[in-house]
Amino acid sequence: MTEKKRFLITEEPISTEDVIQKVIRRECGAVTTFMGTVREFTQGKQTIRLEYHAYKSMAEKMLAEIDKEVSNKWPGVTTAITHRVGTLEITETAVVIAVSSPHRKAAYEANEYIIERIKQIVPIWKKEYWEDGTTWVGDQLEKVPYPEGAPQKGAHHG
Amino acid sequence: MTEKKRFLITEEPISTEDVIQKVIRRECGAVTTFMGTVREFTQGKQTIRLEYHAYKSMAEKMLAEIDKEVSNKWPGVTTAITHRVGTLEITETAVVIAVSSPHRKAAYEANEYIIERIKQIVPIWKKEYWEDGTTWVGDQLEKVPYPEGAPQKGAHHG
Amino acid sequence: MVKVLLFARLQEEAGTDSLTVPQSDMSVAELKQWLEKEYGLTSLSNTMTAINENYTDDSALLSEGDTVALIPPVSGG
Amino acid sequence: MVKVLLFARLQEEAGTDSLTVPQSDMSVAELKQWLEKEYGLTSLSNTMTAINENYTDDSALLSEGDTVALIPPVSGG
Repeated sequence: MTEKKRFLITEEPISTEDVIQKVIRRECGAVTTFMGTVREFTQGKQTIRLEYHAYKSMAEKMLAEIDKEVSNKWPGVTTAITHRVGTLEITETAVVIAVSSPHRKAAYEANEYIIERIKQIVPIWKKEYWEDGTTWVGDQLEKVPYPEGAPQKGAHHG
Repeated sequence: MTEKKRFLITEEPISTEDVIQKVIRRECGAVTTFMGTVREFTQGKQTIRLEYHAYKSMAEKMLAEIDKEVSNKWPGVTTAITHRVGTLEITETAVVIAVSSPHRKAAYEANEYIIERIKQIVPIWKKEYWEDGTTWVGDQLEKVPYPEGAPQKGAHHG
Repeated sequence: MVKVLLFARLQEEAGTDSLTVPQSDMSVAELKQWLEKEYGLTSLSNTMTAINENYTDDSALLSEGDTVALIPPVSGG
Repeated sequence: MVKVLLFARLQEEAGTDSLTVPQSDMSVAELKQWLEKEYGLTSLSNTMTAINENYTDDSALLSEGDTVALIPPVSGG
């Protein structure tokens, strides 16, 4: 059952192939995938490992919301997104986004749109473990509390 | 041995996972892949199957040339490209392009650049089998004989 | 009564992932002020809020039985 | 002597994937004219050419032992 969910938060390692299979269709000529992997160095600073936390039920719901946005912008595109939570080591995959489309332009554009939106509105948090401590990524920055496009009270999401 | 070649023309079905593994590195945070799959309908016309032919040795060489172009334009990016030849059925994968990069923007841009360049300069030909005949794709069109950027005599490729 | 869910830094500050607030007759802004005072949570003005898994804003009024999630800047992907 | 490789439509037109041309003292353009005459190949002016796997143009001169590939519009991907 779980394997068939197109929008999934999971504690298990992600199989890119499984995510791809969810979007393969006879009418598609192009499939793009994005994998976010754990990078060892960020601006010269060494990451030991990462920890991802999620508000699981809402995160899956927001991934489905992003899919709706994508379907409006790029009709005919199908998406599947799996995001992992828990502890991840260097080179492990945190997120896989697969997009299929009859033509390639939409497959690239929609895929990039999805990762941007995930970073804006999906309730998932990354904790970096450095040699000398930890950081909740994002939280240390001054950010606009409501990024553009975050659903507002009374909008169609309410 | 063959599995490790980053630029490969093969008659075997392509494992996307294998191509991805060739570009995974500790310094990367982003991996994009593109899969070109056999689409059943093109402008309302039904494809029964496809046949890809290649000038294998030169095609692999041109894929490596594209990699050099990519490394110049997006330093720090690693690529792997496998293109299948022979008979392909609907939904089968003709090409897989994997690009890894420390950051995602370059991974998307370089990946899209590669598929565009493959369609310009790599000696591979697609024959469409329709219900009522066959077409060598591309050849029926009036095309500029030398697409922009095809290496010229005396250039560094000569 | 409303249920409050805490994540990431806020979870660590509070030492728990959820709280129960006995009353519901207030706005999100008032709830945030109350949590800052009672639990020493910080930077709540910079925190997104969802009521029953829908993003909302500080002027929203709570209802009995709501689940309110305080959502620090997200960093998935 | 030069070896000529044919692909896709040209391979079907010629009924073979390669030809041997006894002389090499000519340009790519002259080779193309000769092939059109001798083998009935068509649209060669619209065909890219590679000598020893490097793209070249119609003015290039052939050398003894070269492998010349006639490359119709490609359609990989």
